[in-house]
Amino acid sequence: MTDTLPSVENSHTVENLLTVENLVVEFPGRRRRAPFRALKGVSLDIAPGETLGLVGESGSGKTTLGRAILGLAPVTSGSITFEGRPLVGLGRAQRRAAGRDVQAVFQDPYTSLNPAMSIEDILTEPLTVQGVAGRDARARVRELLDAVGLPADAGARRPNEFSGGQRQRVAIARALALRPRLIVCDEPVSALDLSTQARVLDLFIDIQRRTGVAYLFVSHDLMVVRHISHRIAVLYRGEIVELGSGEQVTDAPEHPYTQRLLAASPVSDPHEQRLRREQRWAQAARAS
Amino acid sequence: MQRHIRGTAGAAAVLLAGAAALSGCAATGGAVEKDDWSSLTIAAVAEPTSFDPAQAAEANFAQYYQPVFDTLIRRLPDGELAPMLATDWRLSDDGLTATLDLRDDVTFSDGTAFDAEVAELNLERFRDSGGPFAANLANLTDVVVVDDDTIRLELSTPDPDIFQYLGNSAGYMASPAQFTGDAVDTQPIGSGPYELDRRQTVTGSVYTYVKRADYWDQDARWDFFETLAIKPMLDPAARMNALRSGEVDTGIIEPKSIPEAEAAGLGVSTFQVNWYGLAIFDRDGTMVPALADVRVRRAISYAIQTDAILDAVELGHGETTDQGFNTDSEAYLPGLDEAYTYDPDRARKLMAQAGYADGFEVTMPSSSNMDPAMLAAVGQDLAAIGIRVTWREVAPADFIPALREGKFALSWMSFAQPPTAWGTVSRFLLPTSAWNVFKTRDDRIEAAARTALANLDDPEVYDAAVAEINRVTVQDAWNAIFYRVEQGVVTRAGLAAEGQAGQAAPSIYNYSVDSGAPEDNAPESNAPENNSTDSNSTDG
Amino acid sequence: MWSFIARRLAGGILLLVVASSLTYLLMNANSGGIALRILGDQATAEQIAAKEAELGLDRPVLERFGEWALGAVRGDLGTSWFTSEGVWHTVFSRLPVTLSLVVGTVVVTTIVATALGVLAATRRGRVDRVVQVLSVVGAAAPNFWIGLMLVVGFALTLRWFPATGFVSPAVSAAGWAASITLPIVALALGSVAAVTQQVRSAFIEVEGRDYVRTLRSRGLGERTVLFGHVLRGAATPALTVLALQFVGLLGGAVVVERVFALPGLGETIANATTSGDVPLVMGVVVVSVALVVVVNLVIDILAGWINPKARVS
Amino acid sequence: MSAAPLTTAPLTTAVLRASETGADRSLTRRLLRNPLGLTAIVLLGLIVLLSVLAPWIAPHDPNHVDLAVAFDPPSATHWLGADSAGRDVLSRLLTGGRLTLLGAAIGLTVAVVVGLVSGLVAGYYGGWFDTLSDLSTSLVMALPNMMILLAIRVVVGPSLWITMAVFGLLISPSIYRLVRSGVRQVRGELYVDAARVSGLSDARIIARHVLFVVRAPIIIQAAIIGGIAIAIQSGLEFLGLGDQTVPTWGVMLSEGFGNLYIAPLLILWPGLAIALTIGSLVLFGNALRDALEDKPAAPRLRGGVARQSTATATATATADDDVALSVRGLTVGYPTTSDALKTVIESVTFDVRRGEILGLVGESGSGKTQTAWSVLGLLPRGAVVESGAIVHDGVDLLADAGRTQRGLLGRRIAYVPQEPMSNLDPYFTVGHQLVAPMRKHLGLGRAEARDRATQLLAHVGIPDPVRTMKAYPHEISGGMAQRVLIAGAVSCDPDLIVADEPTTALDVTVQAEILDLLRSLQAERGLSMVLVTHNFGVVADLCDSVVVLRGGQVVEQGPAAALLSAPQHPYTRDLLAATLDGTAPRSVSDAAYAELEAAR
Repeated sequence: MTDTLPSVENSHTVENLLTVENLVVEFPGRRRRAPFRALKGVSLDIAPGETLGLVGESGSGKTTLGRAILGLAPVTSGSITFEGRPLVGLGRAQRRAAGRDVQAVFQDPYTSLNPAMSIEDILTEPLTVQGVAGRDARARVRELLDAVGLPADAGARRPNEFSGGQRQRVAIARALALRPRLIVCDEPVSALDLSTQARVLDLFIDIQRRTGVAYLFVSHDLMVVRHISHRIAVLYRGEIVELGSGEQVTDAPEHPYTQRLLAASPVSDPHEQRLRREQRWAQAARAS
Repeated sequence: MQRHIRGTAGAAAVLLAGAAALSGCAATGGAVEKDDWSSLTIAAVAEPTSFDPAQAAEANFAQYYQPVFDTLIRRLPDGELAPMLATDWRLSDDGLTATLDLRDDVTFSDGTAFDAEVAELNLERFRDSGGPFAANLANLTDVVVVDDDTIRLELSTPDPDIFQYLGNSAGYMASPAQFTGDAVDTQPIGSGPYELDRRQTVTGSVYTYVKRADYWDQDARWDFFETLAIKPMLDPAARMNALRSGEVDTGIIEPKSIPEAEAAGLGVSTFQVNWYGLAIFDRDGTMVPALADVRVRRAISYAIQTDAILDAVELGHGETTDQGFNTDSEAYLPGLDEAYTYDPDRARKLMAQAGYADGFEVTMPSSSNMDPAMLAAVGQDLAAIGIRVTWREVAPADFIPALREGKFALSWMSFAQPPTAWGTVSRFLLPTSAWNVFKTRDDRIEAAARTALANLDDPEVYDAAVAEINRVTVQDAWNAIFYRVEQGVVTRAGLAAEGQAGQAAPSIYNYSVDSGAPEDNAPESNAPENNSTDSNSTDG
Repeated sequence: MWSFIARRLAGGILLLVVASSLTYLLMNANSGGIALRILGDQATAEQIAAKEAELGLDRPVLERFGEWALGAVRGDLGTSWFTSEGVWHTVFSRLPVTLSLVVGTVVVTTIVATALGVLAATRRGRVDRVVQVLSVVGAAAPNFWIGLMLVVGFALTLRWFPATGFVSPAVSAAGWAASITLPIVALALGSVAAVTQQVRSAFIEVEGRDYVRTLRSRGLGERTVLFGHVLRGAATPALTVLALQFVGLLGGAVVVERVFALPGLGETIANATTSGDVPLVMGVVVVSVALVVVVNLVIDILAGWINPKARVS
Repeated sequence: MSAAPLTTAPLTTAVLRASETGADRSLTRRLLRNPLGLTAIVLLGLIVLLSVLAPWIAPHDPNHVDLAVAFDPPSATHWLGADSAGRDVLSRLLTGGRLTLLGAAIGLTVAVVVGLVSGLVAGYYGGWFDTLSDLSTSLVMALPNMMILLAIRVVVGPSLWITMAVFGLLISPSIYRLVRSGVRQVRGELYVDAARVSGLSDARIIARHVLFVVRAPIIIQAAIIGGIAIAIQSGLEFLGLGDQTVPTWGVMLSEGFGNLYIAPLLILWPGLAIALTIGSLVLFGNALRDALEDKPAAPRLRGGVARQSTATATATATADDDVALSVRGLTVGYPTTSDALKTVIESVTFDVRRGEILGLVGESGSGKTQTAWSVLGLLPRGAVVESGAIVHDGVDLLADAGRTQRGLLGRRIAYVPQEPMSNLDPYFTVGHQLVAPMRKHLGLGRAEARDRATQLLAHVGIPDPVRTMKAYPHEISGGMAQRVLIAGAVSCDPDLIVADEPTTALDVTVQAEILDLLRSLQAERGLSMVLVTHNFGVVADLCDSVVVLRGGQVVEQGPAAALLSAPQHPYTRDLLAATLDGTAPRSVSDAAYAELEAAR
């Protein structure tokens, strides 16, 4: 089914950073029930410096895909290769080494930072793993804080002294600490207020421009994904139903599901929203 | 702050209120009057393991068997022997043949008649069943049925105490129907004044006996009760509480509870049963070489401040002594009560003479059924003459087995003083004695024992021989005996209980309902009687 | 549902097997001196040897355990070494005592702890502080100590209750109630302290849940909301604690049984273990574990009844 | 002693959850600020100190026997009197403390080490070890542990130390379960995922992240276990199963019992020592738990609608017939540790006309939900309406301490909550939750109410209403649950609905359907509605007028169309600008990328 997707061929012209092929993830069923198949053979790829948006509703498997790439979800079959090296089927320690160029920013800025640690500790943690310590580590922390627009004295404080947007900046800084090539962003702005969300998105874009890092940007919000992604994959019940450029997917979706998704996303202009609503009703009428 | 103060203050208040109630209670809450004496409830300190008479234990256990089983001979409270199922008995001059005339009008509660053949069956069964006291009839070679109401016991060796045995467990007569049934352990059938009512009996909680209307001895000189209930109450505090609240009518208590019982308006009578002291088992020095030296053993006797211990631990209820023979036995020598008085200097001198100026190490068992103050005092007194005690805690139930198995050279112990001299000799002093754990031999003792047995018909020679045994054991300090302790029997107003010589708990014949005030001085008399096992140490 | 019960029962049987084998091995690790203890201090060496042979102590432990287990499966738990009485008979004559105590304590605890816990959770303030103090006192005062104070105060001085002993309910219902009142009070103080805390915090937690606000928004009366809904939500954790209390009390009642001279299972097992009465110990363990299995099953079913999510189809 | 010596109440999940967020420094501070906690710590410290120093501060040799002074009452030489052997009670109490605490410490150490290690391994790795340890845990917990202690004692002898070690083993499941559930919870936390992604080894993650979370709960549990250990010790010693040669408090107590009527004070001292120690341990545990749950030390004010000033209310209450709801100068505050109230909404004023949908818009902390709850009278415990008025249909809802307000709830004023799944009582069927209010407010019979509820469910677009009536909340989807909640809200024909972010938790496609449903219900019933939302798209879709809140204050209000197209206040403008509507897709806006694409 990957072959039917229009953009796959294109991406082969550039050296891929990450390639996912026919990925299947199953979670064991409870009490002898059949296992739950969260991903049913997903293929995609990401080029260096590119943002691939992954959009879908709850239960579509979008978070699972991100976690599988990070090594946090079990892979049943299929392959994930990063810069040509496989990430699947490795031991714990090997996986850790292979995955250091893939980092993550998670959804909830309140739980993705250990409340007991100072910001500096949080940021040094990945560094010490790499053997960076002491003065070097502190310098790097200052650099990181600066990069995400936090004051230099933030290091001594704890997460609960920061707002949601600031915490997410810390999380981004942590992801950047190891100078990764790819960051998996799992709904990184959906818990944020509107104005904060916009600023954090701009930060993501800014960082990408400066460092050339690639993003796999997972979100349920088509508008957010459209704003940050070069290409967008639409995930529905564990399968990619549409994958194309941001423009194509959000302005002229081909798959009915994508169309439905687009029509359901409300816009803040009452007039335009009424049009969307009517369009949605028309779709629904056609469907039934 | 306020919140916390209330918290701790609350907790403290509860504690203090409890303590206040407690200190006040000794004075308040007198005993409850009882008008209806158709039933008697006894608190016991032991539980029977079997109702099979051949498996019967003695001392505290006797109360469970006596209601159901008559004995061939009855032991009166003062230790004298009286007729029961046997009307007359006599021993041949050589002490090898005992003849008993039996009653012919007795039936068991199942209707079976009692006769000489039944007696023979019971005696042989007792000898052969391996019960706790089977050894008492070990020398019984044959029981001859002379006629329907006469039997003759043939013995391999003379035994001065044979009639004592027949007044105790060996003399229990059970219906022969029992011996073939399978309820012999749980449903006793005898000729006694009561029957065990199994329906009202909960093992371990209450044993209920109901009066037999057709008991053969309607003229018996003791009081009958419609029902007799015996409740095993192993915890002394619970026993005391049950006595004070009137849930039981009588029971035995420790000497130190006597003031409390008296304050609560209960009648207390006392009599001497046990001696407390250090039993020196390893007199040959197998485990602790120093103990082989008589000077060391004497030093131990001098080292203990027995008077002070008697006062502190038993509140003075007892008499210091150094001999293990009952005051009423043939061997008793008043002078030996003061053979060793507390004299640590002399003790240390003796230790030095024996070459133990620097003392030695010994391991002794400690157990929760020892009074803690006793343990502490003994340890300190021994330490004062250089004997360093390492205490090893032993579970109460393991205490006696551990001693009998020879695991300790020396131990604090509480031993019953059998009413007859021979009881003490045969239990403790001969190489064959069960409690001569390390089988110590002494020619003087063995010779005197032979003399005694050869002169059963000559009291003068016999008494001198057993007295000699007493003198030798005290001189050689076989044990370091502290004192004879007084056993307290508590009764509610209206009830009197006579202590049974040499037996911790009164026999069931010894209770009488008294219309007047509770009796407050009971006999302390002891007479030649059967050997019995002490309550506190043996049965925990 | 049935398969759930069957599964739990199978688990219970496994538990019984493991518990009984462990206990048997443990009890037999130290079987010296038993014959002497049974026979008394006058016994001779030959008598002891004969007794040991009679008890089978001269044969391998596993062989004896196998024999015991075969008997147990057929429902024959043997005969006590020390009282010559059938183990079933002993256990069942003592079970009513302990069950009266334990069930009584659990019932009293449930009622009092629920009332106090709910009161503390809804009133807070002074009531809450009183409950806190009570929980500290209840936990801090040793229950034998409390028992003794109760005896002195209510049995010996006021004479409202008997100081010792157990009256079977078959003999006299009033006597039975009187005989277990003080022991239950002594036991319940600690249980109430523990469970009240649990009810209180569970109640507060549930009351803070979103659906309680929604229920209130529906205009349902405060009583319906608190007792119909919040309490039900708080019941599951409280049930778990109660089940634990039951198990603990089954053995823990021994101390109070001693104070009140109650012939219960606790006293039985305390005496049987110290004396080394293997058949009796095994009998008590088997019956206790079976009881625990049943109680846990009942608690699970109850929890399923309260909480549909925990229900198994 | 707890009645059931070997049981411990499981700690609430709240504690575990709380212990994650409690930073340790402030935790200690909170603990010390709590007078109960401080007292407990001081007492415990004192007890431990005295016990440790016993050999040096005891006035006499604790084992020196002086039978001459046996049972002596307190005197100048023996401050607390002498025991049955004339030993100094005070000295024995101090030495006894040393041994008692040492015994408890042994039990505690075994319990913590065994429980912690097995709990960490089982919780973090799961698998066969988890299954096995869970099995053995339930085995240990199902055994009457007192029996095991007795049996063990027979085998290994009456050593206090071994008994306590076995006790530790027997009680270790309580630590194990705590650690395991803590670890499982933490393992699912995003910061642990982040640490794993950062390349931290498991050992490091356990040490840095997991241990920290379970630390405080373990301390609480340890305090409880310490208390139980002491109680068990004294219980065994009371039964006569202790080690006479190790004079713990329990042995002293047991000796006191033996001489109860000669010297009652002998049971007082060790009893007091035991009670004080266990009591302080329990208090300490409670205080630590309170500190973790971060309960305000100050007594909570009984919350609700105790309006302090009604002056403004009557002055501005409008009698306009067309207005369904009028909020005037509403100010709400919460108590803080100091006596001052922290104001969360201030002088909020707006009107909802009949049949109008009013949007309350704002970011988190703007006070929009607090305003909604005020209208409903469902502010959390402690909240205080400082001033203002809420007038519904001409009636001042706050006039009689909220009684009127409560009377209207469900009948005239209804509520649609934010999170559908957590707003249905999981223990009751959907049907029950719909039927109960209808029977109460409309006086319907059971069957009648059921019929009506079933119809309602059909009406809100639930495909199989009969089956749904019998379903439990966990058996239906979030969208369905929200329909059920909406059905519940309109079930008693209210005229005002307060909907608090009714679609935020839903997927966009479901959100659109729910918005449709609200719209049609509003139209057909002429409902007035207060709709709390942060989403301008939702406002644009549904609302007639809008109130924009920031920091508890109204910044701007007006008709939706006007306000959205021409916001006046800079804050509103910023907010609207932050929506991504109408921005170019990145594939177009990113010039460099567009070139690259073009090159392909």
